[in-house]
Amino acid sequence: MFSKVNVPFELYEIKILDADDGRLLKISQELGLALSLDEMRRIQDYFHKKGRNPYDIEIQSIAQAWSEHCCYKSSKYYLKKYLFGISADYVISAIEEDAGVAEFDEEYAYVVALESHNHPSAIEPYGGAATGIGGILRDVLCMGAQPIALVDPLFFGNPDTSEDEIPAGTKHPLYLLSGVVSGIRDYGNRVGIPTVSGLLFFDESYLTNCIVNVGCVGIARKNRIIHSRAGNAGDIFILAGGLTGRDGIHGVTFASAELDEKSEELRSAVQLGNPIIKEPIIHACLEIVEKELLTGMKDLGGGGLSCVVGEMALSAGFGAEVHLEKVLLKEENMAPWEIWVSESQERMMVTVEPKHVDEVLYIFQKWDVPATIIGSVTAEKTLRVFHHGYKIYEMDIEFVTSGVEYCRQYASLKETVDETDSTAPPESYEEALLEILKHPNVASKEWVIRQYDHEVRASTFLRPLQGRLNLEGHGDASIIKPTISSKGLAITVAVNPWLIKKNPYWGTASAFDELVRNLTAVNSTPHSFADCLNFGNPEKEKRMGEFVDCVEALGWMARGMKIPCLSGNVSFYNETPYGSIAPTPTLLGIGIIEDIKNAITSDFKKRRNAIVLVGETRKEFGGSVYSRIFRMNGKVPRTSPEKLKNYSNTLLESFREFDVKSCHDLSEGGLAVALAEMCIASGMGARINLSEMKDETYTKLFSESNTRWLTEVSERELEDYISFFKSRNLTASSIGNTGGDVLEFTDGKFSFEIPLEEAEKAWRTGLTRFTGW
Amino acid sequence: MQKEDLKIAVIRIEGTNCEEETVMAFRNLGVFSEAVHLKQFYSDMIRDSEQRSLTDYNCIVFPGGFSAGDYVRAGAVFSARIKSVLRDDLRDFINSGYPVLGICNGFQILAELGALPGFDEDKPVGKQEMALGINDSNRFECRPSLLKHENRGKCVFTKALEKEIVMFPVAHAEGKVIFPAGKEEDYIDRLRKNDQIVFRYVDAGGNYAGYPWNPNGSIYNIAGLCNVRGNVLGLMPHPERVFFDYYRKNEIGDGRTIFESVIEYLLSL
Amino acid sequence: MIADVYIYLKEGVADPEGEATKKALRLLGFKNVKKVSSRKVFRIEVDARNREEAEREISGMCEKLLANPVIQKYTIQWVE
Amino acid sequence: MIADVYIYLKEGVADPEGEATKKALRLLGFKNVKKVSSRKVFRIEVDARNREEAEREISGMCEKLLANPVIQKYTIQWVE
Ligand SMILES: Nc1ncnc2c1ncn2[C@@H]1O[C@H](COP(=O)(O)OP(=O)(O)O)[C@@H](O)[C@H]1O
Ligand SMILES: [Mg+2]
Repeated sequence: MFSKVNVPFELYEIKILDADDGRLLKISQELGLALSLDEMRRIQDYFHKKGRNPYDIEIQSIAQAWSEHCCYKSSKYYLKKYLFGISADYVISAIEEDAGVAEFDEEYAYVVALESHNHPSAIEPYGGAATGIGGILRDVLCMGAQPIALVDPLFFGNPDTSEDEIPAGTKHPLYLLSGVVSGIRDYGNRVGIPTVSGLLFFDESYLTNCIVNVGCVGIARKNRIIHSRAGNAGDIFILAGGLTGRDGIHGVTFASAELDEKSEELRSAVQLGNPIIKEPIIHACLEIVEKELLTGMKDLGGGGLSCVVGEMALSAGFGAEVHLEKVLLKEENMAPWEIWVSESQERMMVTVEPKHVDEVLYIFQKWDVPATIIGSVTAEKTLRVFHHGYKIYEMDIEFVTSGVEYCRQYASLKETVDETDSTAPPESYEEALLEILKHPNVASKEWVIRQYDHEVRASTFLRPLQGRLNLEGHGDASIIKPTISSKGLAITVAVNPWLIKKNPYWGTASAFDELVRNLTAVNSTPHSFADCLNFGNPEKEKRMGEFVDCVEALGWMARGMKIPCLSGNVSFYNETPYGSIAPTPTLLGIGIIEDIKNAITSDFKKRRNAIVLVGETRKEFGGSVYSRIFRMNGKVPRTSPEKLKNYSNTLLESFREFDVKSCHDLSEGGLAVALAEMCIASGMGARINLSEMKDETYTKLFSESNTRWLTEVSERELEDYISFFKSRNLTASSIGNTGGDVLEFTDGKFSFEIPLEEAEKAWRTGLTRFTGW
Repeated sequence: MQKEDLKIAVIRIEGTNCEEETVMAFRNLGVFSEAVHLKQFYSDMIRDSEQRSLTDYNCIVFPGGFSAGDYVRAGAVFSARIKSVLRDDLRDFINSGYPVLGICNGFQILAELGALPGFDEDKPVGKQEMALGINDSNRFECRPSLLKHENRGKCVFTKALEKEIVMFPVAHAEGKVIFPAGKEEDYIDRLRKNDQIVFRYVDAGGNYAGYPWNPNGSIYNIAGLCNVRGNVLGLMPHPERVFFDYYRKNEIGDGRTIFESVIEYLLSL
Repeated sequence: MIADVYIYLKEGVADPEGEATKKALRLLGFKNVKKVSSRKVFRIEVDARNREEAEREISGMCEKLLANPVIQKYTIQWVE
Repeated sequence: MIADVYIYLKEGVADPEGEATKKALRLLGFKNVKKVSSRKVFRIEVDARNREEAEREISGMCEKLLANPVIQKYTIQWVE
């Protein structure tokens, strides 16, 4: 099947020309290519035309380029159909590159990227998560942007899983959690970019597949945006940063297959990352960008050199020539194909006009960042690779890089979901509320938030924790002030996999609703979003059905709201023999606030102020915390872009017209939890009267209907505030007052109360009872 | 000295990461300030136009961050490198009365350099006499901290500070002030007598308190101290992060006075 | 019984701490340093009836908490 | 020549890392743990003509960088 080529290094010819189907598959398997028979046949055809067999480096290179991870072969069709192309005049670049770009103000643009790092984190949580942060920083950096904030939505199996429920080869959720958080902390804090928002969600479906998503936001001068493409024929490729080693070989093909017990042996796909190389790379690259010395820049991620050289050349309409022996190596005797596909961390590729090469090399040297010239851009659309003078690779760039696309079969779940309501009032309201407050999905996330430096760079103006010093509660979004102007960027993440597991379409629409609610709550105008779509095996119709339903819902909401999707990432194969993850379309939302001094926080400000519920409550318990704890069935909350838009705009208007003191959106746990969080953050109780609303008491308290917020206004403004919504045919009801040291609820004759202290304790210890402190 | 003549350097190496906001704090007050890589003071590979000398500046700051990854010990690598290339220059700088500020990692560096507590006026960079150890909680924590200003007038960085209690946030894993075992009381007495104590951690009621108000377990709740001459200040909390106020108003923050005070001091020289 | 547990990185795993330390030592003028790698040691005192029992206990600690089996190895050395 | 340099805390200096590790081990069910203390080891390879020279070199590294005399001590052990 293979024959060694007579050269002074390791090179094999792969005999595919006369291989039959069985042999083609065997080749794919033995070389770890993860290519299907059809794909192998296409390669065979191509080399028939060339009249020769490929070398190992050539076929490895194709496998990288055609992997699910690099070319989105299963998802592209549906993403194009539903999600792409939502236009807004402030979009500068959407979807096309490593990160999306939109206008921030006349001078600046912001950059957004969101990605998964699931498989590496499941195998080695510390290094996996750390390199995830490294990778997402590079995605933003390569647009020429200064990274200004990180986010980390995380999903694990239940923290109370007992040891004997854990399948072989799987690690305990708490072990994974602490490893992942330490990895993000040690990397993010060291490079000095604040981690300002995230998610921590537990569900049994993540037991064998934890989900680690990381996002980054950056800021760049509009006229300095750099693209991931070469400038002109004759430009020089300079590879800068960490040295190239055997680590991370086959990362992308690894990400495009299911994990199993043996996955741990794929250690070469796991790396540690080195923040202290990355930190100077950021400075060096930004200095080079500022001095306008380069024509293109791209980070080395999945597929290593093989992907980056091809993509940079092709998207500029050129070819390239690379001399592999110039690449600085960590280890001796690496085979050329290994050098070509290695995914060693902390590397960037820049293209530079010959006259600027010396200056660029000087800047890298000044920052102690190793950098070398490895090749050049050529006019002809062919990629040629040489090693010690021997030509070992020659293929048409278009053939390699343009990849494949599938329109996979799928089975939509829209019609088959059972949403019959089987809910009932709790036996004890007090206990039900405490039980919900201490559920780790609801409870305080302080344990994570404080381990991250969320205010380095001194531009975090609204923090993830808001309220009394050292006794804060949860905010809905963080606000960063990226430039000297007083304009701010609100950053939040949202997704509730319980809703989506139950009903992918409406659950995803709800995630979008939450995204908009969070951004609106802090008084920012929703501006754009990025998504990271984590799903099971797309070759299974049901999994693909979940995917298509989610993408359709996302597209419907986004288009209706006219909020563009700037960038995204798809992660399939989050599935093991033990099951697939709940569909998890994580969203990262960006809002704009014209003047940060108008930001609104979630803690109550003053005793005896009025509390107002904005929005409509229905009996919608499907996937809610209440129904999960008490094992009931129900309907997943509905929403529509028209309604959401109406409420969000009106609420923002109300912030201008009235002196609204605090605001918090209603999400998991409904009204009761949102209220408790506002009380805890301020150390102030509340007296609530629900009589004005219809429905049963437990629906009013715990239903998770979308498009709702709680606000605080003075008694003096209350009446006008309510009429303001009524006059626009929207619902707002006065439900009580702040003050006291209990949470008191009255509904007609029924009433109950919980001491604030008790609610606070349940909420503050809900997560730390598992994590230890 | 005139405001236009003032030049302030924030010194960086790989891993320092609060230099930009620290530079901005000075620039916002209309003073020239720049981040300077340690290599610019000594390395041959640096071009002439980028070479610097400590004597170019009137004030230097060691910023927060994770210099050299804080591997080995927080601040250890940075301070060892300063000792090997800048020791004499730094000694002369301090001896001439120019101010030096170390924030967070910068405080760790000044402690490692032996510049703090700095009891001996003739040896402003000497042997190590204190350490900033791992927090009692054994973890990195980012949280607000309240500081009581207790300096009676020696420290050049707090002369203009009128408030008795200020809020500067902390973000570190190694910030616990430790003095040599058995000499703690003696050290604290000397610090008090010399007016070297600048900030101590207190709770919302203004009382000396334990965790989380004292976020790291520092002895005597010490958050910041200055040398015997008053021109070197090290503190764990970050004044540059509250140049504007902590809660979103974009107005004057508690940290601003640190920078104003030192500018005032320099103008009086 | 007291044991020293040595935790170190497996061959081929990047060691940013070791590398940073080496770079620093060379900058300080120690030009003869060839390689630096970092390790961690926990000195652990356990109550156990005999060495086997203690060894089993300590191996358990390494596997569950102290070492990360994917990237680290450990050895146990008895102090007393 | 290769040496292991052990950096450990002086008597009387608190060891939050050891304490936290002990606490975590006990939470995991290792009830017999009596005490845990943490140390740090650097394995250093130097070029030197003889052991004395190497020892001098390595002591220099400890004094200049690896140990903080206020809280730490060090010992050197030769591996080869
Ligand atoms: N993994 C994490 N990293 C950083 N911040 C987090 C993380 N998990 C949660 N947070 C923060 O905790 C707060 C509360 O989270 P959550 O309850 O999920 O928000 P929401 O109110 O939008 O449902 C938010 O500010 C969020 O950004
Ligand atoms: Mg919210």
